[in-house]
Amino acid sequence: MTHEDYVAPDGASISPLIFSDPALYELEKRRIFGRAWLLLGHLSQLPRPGSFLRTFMGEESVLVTRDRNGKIHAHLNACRHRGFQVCQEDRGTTTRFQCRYHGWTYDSDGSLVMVPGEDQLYYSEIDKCRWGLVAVARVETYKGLIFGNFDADAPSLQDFLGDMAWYLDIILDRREGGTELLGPQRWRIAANWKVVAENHCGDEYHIGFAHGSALPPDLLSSNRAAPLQFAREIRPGLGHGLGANIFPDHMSPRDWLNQGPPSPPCVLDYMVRVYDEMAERLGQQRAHISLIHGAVWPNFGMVPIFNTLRVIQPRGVNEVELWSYCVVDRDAPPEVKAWVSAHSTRAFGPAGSFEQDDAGNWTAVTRSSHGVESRKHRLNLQMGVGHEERSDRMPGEFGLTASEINQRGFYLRWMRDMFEGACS
Amino acid sequence: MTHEDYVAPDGASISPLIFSDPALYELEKRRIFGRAWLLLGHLSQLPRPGSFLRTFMGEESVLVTRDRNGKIHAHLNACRHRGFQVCQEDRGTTTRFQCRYHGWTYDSDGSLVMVPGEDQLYYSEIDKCRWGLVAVARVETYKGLIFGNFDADAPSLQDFLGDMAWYLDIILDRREGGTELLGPQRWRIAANWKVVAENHCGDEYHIGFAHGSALPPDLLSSNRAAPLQFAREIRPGLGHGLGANIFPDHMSPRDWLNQGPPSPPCVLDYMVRVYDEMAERLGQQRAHISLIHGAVWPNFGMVPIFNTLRVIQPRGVNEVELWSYCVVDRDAPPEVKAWVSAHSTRAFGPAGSFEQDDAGNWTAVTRSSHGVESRKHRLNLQMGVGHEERSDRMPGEFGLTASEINQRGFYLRWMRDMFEGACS
Amino acid sequence: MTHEDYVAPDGASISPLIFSDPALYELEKRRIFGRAWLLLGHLSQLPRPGSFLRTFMGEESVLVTRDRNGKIHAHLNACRHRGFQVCQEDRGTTTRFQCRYHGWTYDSDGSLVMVPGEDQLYYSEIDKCRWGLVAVARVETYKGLIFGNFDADAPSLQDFLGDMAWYLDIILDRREGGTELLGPQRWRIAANWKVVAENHCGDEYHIGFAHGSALPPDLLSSNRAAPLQFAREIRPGLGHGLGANIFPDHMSPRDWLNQGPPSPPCVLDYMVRVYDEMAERLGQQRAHISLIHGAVWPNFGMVPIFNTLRVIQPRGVNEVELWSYCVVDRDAPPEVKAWVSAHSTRAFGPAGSFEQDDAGNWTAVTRSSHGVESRKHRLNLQMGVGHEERSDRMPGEFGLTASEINQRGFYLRWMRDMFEGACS
Amino acid sequence: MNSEGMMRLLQVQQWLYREARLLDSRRYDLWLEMLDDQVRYRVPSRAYIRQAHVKDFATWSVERELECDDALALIDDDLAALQLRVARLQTGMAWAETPPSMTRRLVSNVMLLDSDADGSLSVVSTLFLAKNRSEGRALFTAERRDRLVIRGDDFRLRERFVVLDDVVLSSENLSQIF
Amino acid sequence: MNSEGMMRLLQVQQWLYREARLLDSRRYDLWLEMLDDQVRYRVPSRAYIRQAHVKDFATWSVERELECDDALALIDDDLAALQLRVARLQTGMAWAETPPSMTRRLVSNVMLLDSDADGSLSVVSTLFLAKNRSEGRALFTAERRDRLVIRGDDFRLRERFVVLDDVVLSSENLSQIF
Amino acid sequence: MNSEGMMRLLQVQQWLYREARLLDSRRYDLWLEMLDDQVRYRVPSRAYIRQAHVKDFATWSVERELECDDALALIDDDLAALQLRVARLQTGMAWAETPPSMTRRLVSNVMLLDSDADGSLSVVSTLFLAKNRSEGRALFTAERRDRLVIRGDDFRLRERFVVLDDVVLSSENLSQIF
Ligand code: FES
Ligand code: FES
Ligand code: FES
Ligand SMILES: [Fe+3]
Ligand SMILES: [Fe+3]
Ligand SMILES: [Fe+3]
Repeated sequence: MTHEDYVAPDGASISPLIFSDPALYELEKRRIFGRAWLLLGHLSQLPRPGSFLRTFMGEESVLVTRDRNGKIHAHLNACRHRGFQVCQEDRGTTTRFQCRYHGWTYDSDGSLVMVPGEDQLYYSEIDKCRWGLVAVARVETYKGLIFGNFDADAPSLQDFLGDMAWYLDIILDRREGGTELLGPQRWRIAANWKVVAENHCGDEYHIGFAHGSALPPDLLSSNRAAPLQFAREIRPGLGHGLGANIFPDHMSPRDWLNQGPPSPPCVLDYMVRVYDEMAERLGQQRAHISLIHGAVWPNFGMVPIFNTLRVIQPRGVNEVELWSYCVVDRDAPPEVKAWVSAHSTRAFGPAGSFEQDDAGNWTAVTRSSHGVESRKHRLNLQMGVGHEERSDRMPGEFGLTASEINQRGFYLRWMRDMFEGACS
Repeated sequence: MTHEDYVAPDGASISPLIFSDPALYELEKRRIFGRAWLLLGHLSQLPRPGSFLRTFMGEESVLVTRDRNGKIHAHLNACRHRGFQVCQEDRGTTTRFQCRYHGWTYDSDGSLVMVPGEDQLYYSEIDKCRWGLVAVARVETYKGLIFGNFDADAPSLQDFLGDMAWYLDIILDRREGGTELLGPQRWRIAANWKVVAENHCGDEYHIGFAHGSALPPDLLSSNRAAPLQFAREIRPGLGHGLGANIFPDHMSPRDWLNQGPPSPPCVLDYMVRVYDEMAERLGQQRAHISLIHGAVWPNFGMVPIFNTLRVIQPRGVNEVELWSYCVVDRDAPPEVKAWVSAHSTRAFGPAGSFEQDDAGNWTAVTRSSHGVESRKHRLNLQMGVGHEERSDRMPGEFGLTASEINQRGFYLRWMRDMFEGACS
Repeated sequence: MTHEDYVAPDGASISPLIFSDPALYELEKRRIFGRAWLLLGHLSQLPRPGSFLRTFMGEESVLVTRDRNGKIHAHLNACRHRGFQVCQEDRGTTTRFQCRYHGWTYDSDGSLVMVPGEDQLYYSEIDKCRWGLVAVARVETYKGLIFGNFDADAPSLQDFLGDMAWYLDIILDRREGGTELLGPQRWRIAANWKVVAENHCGDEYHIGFAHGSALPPDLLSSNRAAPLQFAREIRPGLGHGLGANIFPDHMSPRDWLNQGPPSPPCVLDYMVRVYDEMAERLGQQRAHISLIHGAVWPNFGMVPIFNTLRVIQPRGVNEVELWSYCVVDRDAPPEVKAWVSAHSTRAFGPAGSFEQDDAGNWTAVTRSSHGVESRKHRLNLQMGVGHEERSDRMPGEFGLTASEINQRGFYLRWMRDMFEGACS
Repeated sequence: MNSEGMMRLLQVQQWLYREARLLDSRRYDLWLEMLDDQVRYRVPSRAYIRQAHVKDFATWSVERELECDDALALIDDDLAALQLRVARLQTGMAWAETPPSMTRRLVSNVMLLDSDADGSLSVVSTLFLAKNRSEGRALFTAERRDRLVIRGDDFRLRERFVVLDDVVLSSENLSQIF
Repeated sequence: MNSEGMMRLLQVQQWLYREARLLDSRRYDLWLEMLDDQVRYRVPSRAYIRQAHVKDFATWSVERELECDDALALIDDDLAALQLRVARLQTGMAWAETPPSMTRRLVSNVMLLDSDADGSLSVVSTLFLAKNRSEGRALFTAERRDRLVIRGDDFRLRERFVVLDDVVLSSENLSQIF
Repeated sequence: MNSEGMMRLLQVQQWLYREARLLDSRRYDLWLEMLDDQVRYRVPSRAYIRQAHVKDFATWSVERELECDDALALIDDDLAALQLRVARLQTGMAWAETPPSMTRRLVSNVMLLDSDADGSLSVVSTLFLAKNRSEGRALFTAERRDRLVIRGDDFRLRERFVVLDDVVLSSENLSQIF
């Protein structure tokens, strides 16, 4: 099998090999995680000078800081002397990262500010300017979210997001005050990262079966293959994907809010108020869109219908660490925030009624992909192929309530990044 | 070292490398486990339409079913959509295997019978006939035992067994009603599969030492290198092997039964009765043969003297999962079955007085095979080389009570399958 | 990156890749551990004929014996029949190593003395002389320490030690009766062996920071980068390294003993008496030297200031097993031995106030070396480069109190052994 | 501890053992009956947060590592939520527990911290939970801080706060009750 | 539970602890003395069997996963068989225990289920057993269902049924007593 | 066992639980207060030593595998050494515990072996200790042999001897108290 066979030209079938080949994973580290914009966190997590958090880009430990002047930085969390991780905590406040091994000390802007014995032992011959922490080549933010990119020549974050930004605003920009993140919850799943990512990116199809235990019975009894009446799969391009309810113009927010699971009056009232603000900020069309699921290429997933954003951190070819956050409007009243986070964590996260069952799907698909016999057969991604549509009111291409339009987009982007004009 | 050096041309020495090289193991998956007839189970385990069991062929999860019409099938246990294992249990009864991820549903004959959203979401464009479960290319039975083979071009099961069948009948065909299987017991051992398989195939030599704690003291005091007076190693060819007591014509069953460990009268009486039936069915010669140990190439081991059959499931280059069954005559009285299974499990299986000590042998040999220094030296399989004999009453070649005739046959078959005219 | 870039020509920078590349580790097994003199133990551990101990050379299990005639042997701990480890204990007394699998039996000099069924089953065709245990090619001792070497063409142990011997004598030869070993303590650390070895070989720099919790506060308040006033790093060459206090001629032992942590009078008195004996045996200069740390290439580390010797047993590219011994003068009074071993184990060993913190350094450095981004940047070993000095009173080259002179020597030796004129 | 206190301690212990056995036997229906109407059941997330000074061991507390309330817990349930959790298992589509996990709970170190004026009991215990599935085994250790209310000869669980000892869970989900 | 019941419970607990300590100390000879002549000692295999309906938690029982009696158990011993098991260790050729494993048993969740008319006691307990050898560590969790007969101030084991929580044992053998 | 003995047993058990909780809560300062001035705290190394004959189970003893006293223990501390161990943690540079490990101790199988004439108590217990750090989890099992002296209603630890079940420790250090 040559690499051209990994993903069919139309994306409608793939080889299981891409979930299980360790050599491909090594290549992904460089060609995917070494080039894409990766989610690092949210400005609200770094409230003041000296705030820091530790996260990962691919498998690299990364230190994200707000320096004394309020500027955001991201650096490899590795001392330049021998590589010791200068930061050992998930978060906190400090402006001084002293390496524990020999005491080299870095400022929160990454510069090397102190080397023990610099004059005597190093004979004043060490050029401290050359030995600061290694900066992540690019750091940019989009409406509160902080992204990093190892590739100095990458397109801008805005260009990278493309039309996905138009949809992301529905979560991130619907209110003046923006959003904040709670969490993360973190757990390990023995699955290839792409299996998890494609699910977030485009899989509305699984909801009726995989999540049959969590859905209200009346939804189930109707049409289990496509339980969500107004839902569409939307492919904004560039490997991103999402699914959303697009409510008809004639509906008002109370109409659709009453169709979902019951919320307390304070939440309902809040949602209606948000609708008005959103309509003003983003226009009528976007105010009528409610995001269900989605993923920003390559590994930033989300289930906005339950207010969760997550990073699918790869941990080898067979494992991921899921970092799951709850996103809330910063200026929402406390009782709304409390309800939203409880509601979110009862559905998503490791103990959620939905997500409990997802892990088993992802590990099972990953396991199958290892069999030499199983690998001889291609997986089927043909749902809706050739039936993509466009709209003059919204960017991107559209599939039905359930469609594999987005998975195809995801794997075609993967092919492009992995094998087109690649030389690193 | 080239591959010609792995096994000496006469089989009398091998390189430890073949127990520890991961690349060889990858090749074995295709050239050994992708081509041989592998034991899947026994018809008695699938008593009625809808009965199913889950097992492995090499490392592939395989679903064995009896369909609505009573026909036996074996399929890869992997949904054609994304590969999810459609069966998650060891056994049971159903005619409907619904994938949990998105609900594709297969019949017990492997055909895809339901795809959610087939008309709407797939625009009726999915050809369900093309997307049934992947059938194991060949499934055949031999006197109750079910075998599968991934290779459509493999010889028939009968040809594959060759002269081994003549000896297998002594267990499988001695009574009209045939046999049934109890179990399996299952456990993991950190050993290369060939170390375990060669032991079953030909190792009578180890009994006196490795099993010194389990043998009756009088046996031990006589001749520990060859404690079994009437035993011979028998090589039926094609990589199969066995050891058996061949009792002289003048002996009667009570003569030899009284030499073994004491059994209760009901069992003794039963054995004598079986002797008569066996003599009638298989002839006098075979009625005088009692199988001690053996193995059908590549990984179906047995210790018939303690009524156990087992599959040595490979789990990577360094590990096996042993699936150990107890085989009993189907029409034996309940008290005989009860005694046989208790007797069997006290000797073999993870807590057996014999098998407790075997695991340590296999793991120790496997560990040694990893050392770069140890690997420079060849292992010795010379016992009885050049002294093989033939008989005009029984098929195959013969060694003494203990001999490495069968191990040599095993590794020569391995060489042939791995390196002769291979191209897959 | 070609292999020339692994270590800079002057040793002042290295690539983290050498800590994490599995292929390099495979090569190290042959080119480092297959050729160097490796510490096996101490004569005091084999007090009488039949005494044995089990240890490792690299990852090979090795059996060290004193035979019936008192001669020391080292053999691969692997039966020649199938490779079973003939010795399963850490130590004991026996002259008969009987393999448990089939009973082949070896004498404590390694010769095969008994093969069950030799005459009957093997037709007297087995040449027992050819099938003794595989001897470690070379075994030599240096002042009580036993070393082995797999390479028959290696230089003598004395040549291999070179000028390091002059310093080792300060521990091993200061008293007429020599030394003995207590222990080992054994534990696993997820670190590449070189990270651990370079630390022993040359890292005085880390003491003030990594061990800040274990140092007396007054030491800390002075100069944390170089807390030891009289210490020098010494590079005797050939990849060996050490650090030592070199006390000025005018000082007397009580002067420097009073500077260390307080010892009970019996120990202090003993040390002063040892000084006299040492001065007589080794001369005034060496009696004024007190070894702090050191390592004999490649993996025999020591912290003589706390009386510990250790072997850094590699266990794959990412792990070591540390075997840590306490070395004491054989003829020291019991109360001195008791104090020394308690004092030693409170500082070094897995629960020691110093060594508790070391493991984290080594695992952190090893982890960083796996990142594809981290690996793009070189580690800094420039401390004191170009400032090496010589002395006319002591062999080797000298650095300041802290210097990376020895780490550079260590990695340059590594380069030479790995890539110069190598062909095995 | 007087003999009355001893008796109470043993009763609580036996109650916790009974609870564990019901859960290991998958009798979630009977377990629900052990809960008080007002029950609150929480499992916080846990994180490593930079510590400023360390001299005083009182500042080394486990509490500062726990994320609950204003942060994002792993579980924060009331009775209705727990009932839903159990009802889910009965739908026949709760795949994470199909076939059901083989679990085993060791409850140890049971201590009665105090009794409130309202007669409720504050109990801490240590839990070791092994959860086996064909995919592998997950091991959990935790401290459980319970408040029990007395109902005649029996107790009801009013509050449970579970301090798991993991920052990143090594289990693919939390499909079981602690 | 009255104070007599409490005393009995503690006695049984101490008896189980003593047993565990004898086994961890490899005093198999003394352990044999704790057995009743009629002892039956069983460890069933365990399997995943397809469940038809799931609404009633009573059908989720562990029992349906256990393979014993008509199926193939892992251990099914009477006194003679247990004595042989111990005698084997004394032959000097019981390699699986040479050198002997380092084992540790935690016995927890001890409950007295009932006392029979004949005075025998039905006891359940939870076992956590760690078995260390140089090759690695095996961990077992299990419920043990025992029947003890009373002999004066002491007990004898009449019946033990061990529910291991493994389908595929991750241990290379079962060379120890549960 | 009479009811007095029972009470004593439960008191000792609660004392051990309290100790475990202090250690898991990192209150090393309060833990030091549980020690007697004369305390001796030892953790021997363990090794496989060839056994000559095996017929008598009394020769299978764990003792012969333990290396202490004349050999090299893992820990051999008196009060001053233990105080130093704790003081180290307060320096702000005890990196092995920065951030602090998440530990959990299960104390089980508590038995009173005897009371001495001087009123001190000989207690054995089984310890299961899980130590989690971001790098991974270390599990320890051990028997602890303690001697407690009675101080009014309370106890002080006079002697502890910890039999770890490892020959090669799988933990990168022993930064915690057993
Ligand atoms: S590794 Fe950071 S100072 Fe040495
Ligand atoms: S994986 Fe089976 S239906 Fe999707
Ligand atoms: S392996 Fe040693 S005698 Fe066979
Ligand atoms: Fe889902
Ligand atoms: Fe055997
Ligand atoms: Fe150090």
